[in-house]
Amino acid sequence: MTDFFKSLIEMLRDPVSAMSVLVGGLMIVFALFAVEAKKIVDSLIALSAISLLSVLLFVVLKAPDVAITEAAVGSGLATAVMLFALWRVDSKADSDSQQIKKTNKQSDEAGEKR
Amino acid sequence: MSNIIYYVSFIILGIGIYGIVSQKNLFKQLISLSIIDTAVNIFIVALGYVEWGEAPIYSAITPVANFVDPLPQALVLTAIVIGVGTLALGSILLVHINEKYGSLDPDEIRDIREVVE
Amino acid sequence: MIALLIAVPLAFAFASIPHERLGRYFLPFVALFNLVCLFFFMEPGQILEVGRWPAAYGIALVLDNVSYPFLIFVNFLILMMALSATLENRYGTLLLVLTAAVNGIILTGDFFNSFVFLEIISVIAYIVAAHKDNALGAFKYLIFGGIGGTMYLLGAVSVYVKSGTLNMGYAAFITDPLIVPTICIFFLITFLVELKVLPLGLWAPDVYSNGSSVTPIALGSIVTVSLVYLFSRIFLNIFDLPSPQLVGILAMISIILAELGALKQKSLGRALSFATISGVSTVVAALSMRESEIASAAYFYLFNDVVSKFILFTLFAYLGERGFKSNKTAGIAFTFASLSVVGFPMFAGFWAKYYLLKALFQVNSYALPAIILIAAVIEAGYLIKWNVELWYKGEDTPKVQDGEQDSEMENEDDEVEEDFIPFGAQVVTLLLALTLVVVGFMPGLIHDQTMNIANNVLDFRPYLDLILKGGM
Amino acid sequence: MQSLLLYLAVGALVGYFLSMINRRLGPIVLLALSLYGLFTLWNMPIGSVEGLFGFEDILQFTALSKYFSIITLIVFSCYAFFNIVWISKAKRPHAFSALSILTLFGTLGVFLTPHLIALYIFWEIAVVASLFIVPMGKEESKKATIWYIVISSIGSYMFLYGTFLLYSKFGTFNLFEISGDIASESTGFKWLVSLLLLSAGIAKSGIFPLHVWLRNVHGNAPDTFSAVLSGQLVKMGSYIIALLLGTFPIATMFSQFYAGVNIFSYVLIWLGNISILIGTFMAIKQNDMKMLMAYSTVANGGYILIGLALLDQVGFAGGLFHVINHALAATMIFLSFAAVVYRTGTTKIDEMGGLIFKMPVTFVTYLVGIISIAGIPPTSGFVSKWMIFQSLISKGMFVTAMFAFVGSIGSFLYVFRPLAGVFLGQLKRKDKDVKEAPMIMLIPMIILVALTILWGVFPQQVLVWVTDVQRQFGMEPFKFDGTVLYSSLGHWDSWTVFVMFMVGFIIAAVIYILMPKGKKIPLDDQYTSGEFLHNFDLYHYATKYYAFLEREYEGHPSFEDWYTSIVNVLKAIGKGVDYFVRRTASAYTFWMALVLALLLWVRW
Amino acid sequence: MRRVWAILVAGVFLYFLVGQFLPIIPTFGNVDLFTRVAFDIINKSTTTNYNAVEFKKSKDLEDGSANVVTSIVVNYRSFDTLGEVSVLFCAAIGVGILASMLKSKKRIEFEEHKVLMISTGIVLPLILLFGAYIFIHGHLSPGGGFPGGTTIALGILLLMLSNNEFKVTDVAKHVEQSAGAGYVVIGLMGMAIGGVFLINFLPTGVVGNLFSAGVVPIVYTFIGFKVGAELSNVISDLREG
Repeated sequence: MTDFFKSLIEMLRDPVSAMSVLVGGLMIVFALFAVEAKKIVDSLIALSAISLLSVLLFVVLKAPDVAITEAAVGSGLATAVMLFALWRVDSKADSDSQQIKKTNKQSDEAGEKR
Repeated sequence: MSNIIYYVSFIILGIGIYGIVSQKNLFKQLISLSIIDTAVNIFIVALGYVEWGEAPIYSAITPVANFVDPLPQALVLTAIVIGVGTLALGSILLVHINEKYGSLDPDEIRDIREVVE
Repeated sequence: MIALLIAVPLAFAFASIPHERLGRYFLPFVALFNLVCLFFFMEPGQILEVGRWPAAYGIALVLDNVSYPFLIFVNFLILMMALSATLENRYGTLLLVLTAAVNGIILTGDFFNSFVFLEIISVIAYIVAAHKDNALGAFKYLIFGGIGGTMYLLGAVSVYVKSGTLNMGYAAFITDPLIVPTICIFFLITFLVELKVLPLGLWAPDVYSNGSSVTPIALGSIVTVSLVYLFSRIFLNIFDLPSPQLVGILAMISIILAELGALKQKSLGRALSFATISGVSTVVAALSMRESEIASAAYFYLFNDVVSKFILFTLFAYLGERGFKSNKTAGIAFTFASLSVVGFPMFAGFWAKYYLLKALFQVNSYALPAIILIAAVIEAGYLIKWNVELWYKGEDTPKVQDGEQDSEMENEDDEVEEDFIPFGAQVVTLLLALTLVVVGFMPGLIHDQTMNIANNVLDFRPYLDLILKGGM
Repeated sequence: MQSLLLYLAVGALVGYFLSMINRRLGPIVLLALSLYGLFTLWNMPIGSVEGLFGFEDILQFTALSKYFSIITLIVFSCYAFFNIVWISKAKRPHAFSALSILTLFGTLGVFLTPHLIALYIFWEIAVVASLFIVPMGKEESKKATIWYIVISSIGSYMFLYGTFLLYSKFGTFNLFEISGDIASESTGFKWLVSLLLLSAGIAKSGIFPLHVWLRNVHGNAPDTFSAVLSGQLVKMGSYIIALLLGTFPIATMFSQFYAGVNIFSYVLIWLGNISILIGTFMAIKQNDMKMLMAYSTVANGGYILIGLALLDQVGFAGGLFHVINHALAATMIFLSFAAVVYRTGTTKIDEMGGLIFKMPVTFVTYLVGIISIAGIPPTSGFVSKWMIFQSLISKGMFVTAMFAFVGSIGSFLYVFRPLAGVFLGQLKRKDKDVKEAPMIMLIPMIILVALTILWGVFPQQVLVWVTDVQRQFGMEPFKFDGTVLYSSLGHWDSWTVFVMFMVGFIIAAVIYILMPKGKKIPLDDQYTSGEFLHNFDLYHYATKYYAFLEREYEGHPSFEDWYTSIVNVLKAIGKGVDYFVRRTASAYTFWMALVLALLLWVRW
Repeated sequence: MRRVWAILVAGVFLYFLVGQFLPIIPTFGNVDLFTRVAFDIINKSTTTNYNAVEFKKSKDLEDGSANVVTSIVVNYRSFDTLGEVSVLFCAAIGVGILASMLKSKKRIEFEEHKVLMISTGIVLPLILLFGAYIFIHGHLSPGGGFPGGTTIALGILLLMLSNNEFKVTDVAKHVEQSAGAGYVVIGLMGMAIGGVFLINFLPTGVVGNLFSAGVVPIVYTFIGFKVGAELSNVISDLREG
């Protein structure tokens, strides 16, 4: 047990590992939240948070190009795109769905008649 | 023990797969897919990390080469862009599905399909 | 020079953005151009190092005895599809990019590059799968194919980590019995997904059965051929297949299950999609034996299956399920194609089955032949059923005593409903059907090619020599 | 032979396009081709070898080929002659003629080649060609087609599997080269290969486990084509059985089992028994006359199988002889049915009656046909049955003899049903203005009648062919001289018997002429207790004709239902697959994990 | 129940990655580059023999960009980038097709806000300038065509959010077309001049100068424009429907 902690301390001296522990832990938490959140908007926000944290990790891993690309593409644009899609979905979820459900009912009745 | 970052990326990947399998809502599945992409990117970049290496850019600070492996970074650069392309497609497909079936819940959609067919 | 096969379609694709119809008109000419280049200006056995970076550093395009016939076949299929399919808004542009991607995935000698082309193909596949308002199937395919693509990426990267380069030729020097299977499992998962081997091919029926004249042909014929090429390149040429018996057994199960699924279907489209699954599974099962005779027979089988399914799906897309009363030629093509799929003599399918069984029995494997024949019995059952139903549609319908006017009305509706098949599609289907017959009488035409492929794909030396020799 | 096959292959196309000009030209082409074939093959020396399409000596003309191809060509020429008129009722005359010619092409090819793959190719050509004729029949013929193709492909694919098994062992496809070495193989291999190869014949000639397709197909096919199906295509199966049983040294391959019959033949004989039983009893309860004859085909297939499987001097000859008898008889009967349907438009027995005065020639044809089927002298049917019985009794196989006997008794019953229902009895009112079938139709029927009686009285010609076959297979040939046939138990002189029958017939005729006739009275000329009763019902019935017999085996198991339930089980599995297909990507990912786990932990 | 299955499935994948895959890859951090092609790529000596690269000094190397990642992306593995561009291109077209197939043409409306509009007017040029900077300096500093183009697209997105009437016109399509064609044309020019597709046919100047690295800045400029146009198209398609 103690040597485990010793090695943990050793590891945390190394800045990369320390950062990866902290940021990685946060990312895991956010990922769980993104998966399990009730509202989709929350999980979207968690998703963009994940990619922002991954930008941090990329910087730590000495990959500035990837970092800047991920910052622009992953957390910026992807979130925007999915947010737009989400708006369209939610705005339409009420009107059309009821109509389709109506058609279902009718076809059900038709089936019963047959 | 210093492989901690590998473990982190694997766990995130596992969470993504867990999301795809456990979540009913199709939107959640798409989100889980992009989580998987992120995890894989982190893993690949980590594969190229060299201890005490510098960012692979010749500059005034690092005039001589003591770099991390730049090739995985190049690969990840490509992978990210591909991922966002897939993501955009998935979003518009979701809009279509919602327009057709009025729901993103596979069970409701299945009922509707069976009735329609 | 080889790069033109990829560069020209891409250039035309980019150039065809401003107007919607432009791509549609470019497509056949580009395919024709590729064919002409292949036939007259290129011969197998050359390598192009893109940007003149040596093979290990940059990307090398390899045109050897294996990829050359595949390229010709794929471009021929693309030409046929360009003539037969009805391409709505901007699908022409997409298919131009698809042409480039398919040529690239067949030509490339680099793992990550093949991943990129695979992703192009998948993205186009998602879009094409959403044709005819089939978004749900496309979305399933997107999620599932996304995971598969991730697997492929991990495999490619691990190749880089272990061998220090992404080049396929050099990657073959990884021979550690611990490492190779692990790397191959990554690739294998992807291929089982993309080649629709059940249970990983479950996405296929929903995607193919949308009654479009583009989707099943672009995915089921063209993409499948290119992926079978990549499969044999990676698992027959470069690495060893991990646990081949298991793959073979999976494929056999997939054959039977797919045939049963097809037997049950009430709609022709879904039945055909299941039939496609079983056809490709047969090819995979045969390739997993890693024998040159069997591989050649498997390629023959692939040829027959792809061409016949091309005809069947095209006619299904245009005719739906209203019979052949008005257009006999379509009916003849349909019948020829289905007879060839089942493998009746004097069609290409018979020789495919013949060579396959002969080769399999020579290595004393008795399970796969039995399964192929059982599958053929089931296939004969439902395909002949569909033929009879479609030929005798609307004939001697039982008289309805009350309300005969209604029945007449319905008949008139049928008359009205019969939409005509575009001339291109008729010509193409008839041409392909005649191809099947001709090959049925002269199997040597195809068999020599497939033997050539199989002999080359199974020994690794010529490929490596080509890569070490460096290009141009 | 090569030229003949080429002419046939070309003739299919020619027939198609000629029948576009005038639909009667198609059958004429077929008639010309089959007569030409009859001429060439009759004069062809036995044992001549030719190549085909550049494949060296792939065609080989054996005695068996000669025998079977002559039967086929006789049947086909009569069929073609009959069609010249009947074609006007065909649905798709062009395709009908072309496919008929193609069927002849395939069957002749089957008879002419010992090369197993070539044989399979010709076999499938014949099957496919006939396959697309069948659905031109009644409404149910669509379903019948599925029965036909599925069972036929079961048989032929088992044949193919066996062929490749042999190839992987001996490296050749030529049956005659194989037959020498096979005796040295292991017992299991011999059983497997023989059963696999025979199953094609079993499926085709409607032997017991695979007999279900006959009722649907023969019953629903176009009327004249039923004649070819039952008279000729079924004989393809008999050919395969005869070829294999003759070529393979069955007697040395398998151990002796009972009364000098080896175990393999014994199994086949029992299959034949069951087929006789099923065919007879099912035929008795059919109301559709074509389906009735279809079941009688099953029974006669059983006779042929028993005779061939006995593999001895008398029995084998009897089996071969029965092939030609049943071919002629079935063709006769189906052609007469076709004539009846051509005039009345129905095949239901209980919708007809009293046609004897309307169409006498057809009636005579049918009468001779059923006499031959039932095996009554002087027709040739008796000779073959006599030979089979002789062989059975000399071997002391009384159970089989009993089965065969029951079969013959039953055949009296079921052939009498259409006789009474269709031809005898009182005329239905709707058939008042039915005329005799046109002359063109009558000629082939008369020819067949003549042949049957001729070969029943003077069987030498046929016996020469049969004994040639036996010599070729190295058996002791059947002994006969002139019209006297010798067996171990005694001999039979068909000529004396014929004379006796003639004498009896003449006496009966004289009595019939001299005796006062009963006078025909109109239906309403009858009274009771001084009252005319105006009753226009017909005193003639055909429904529930053999109710008293059918009652005995009402709850019999039906194999059609069994096969259908098997298909339903398969469909249920398919439904399961479809269920998995309709899941979402989540379930797919689960499967992916499953495959991954398999790949991880199962390392073969 | 569903979650239990999910945990099992994820467990299988994790078992595979941790138990099978992790043992065969080197431990984190200690990679020796000498066994990888990346070593020669870093030292720009894949075709020449090795001599160390010095910033602002060594000139006319086989590849002139100071940013090694850029040199890989645009020079050594430029073919991948071509494919990558076409992936994005296909995705954009696909979004366009599917959006045009939508039955209900209901565009997403934002209520305009004074502050946002004015600040956008101030910030937008800077954003666009920054994007241009990113892809023009791709061979010197981190970044490149893709982030630069995305930045531009995000600027367009900001414009959309701020003012409701703004629509992406067909100019975007033409920019996309010309940029994409330009990339291929550069490759074909290389084929015409150097004999090989996508060869770097311009002189690669001193490492670290702005005008160096041959075709790399040009290609990255094309990519920047193309990506910007495509992504703005995607966003506007998703918005307009």
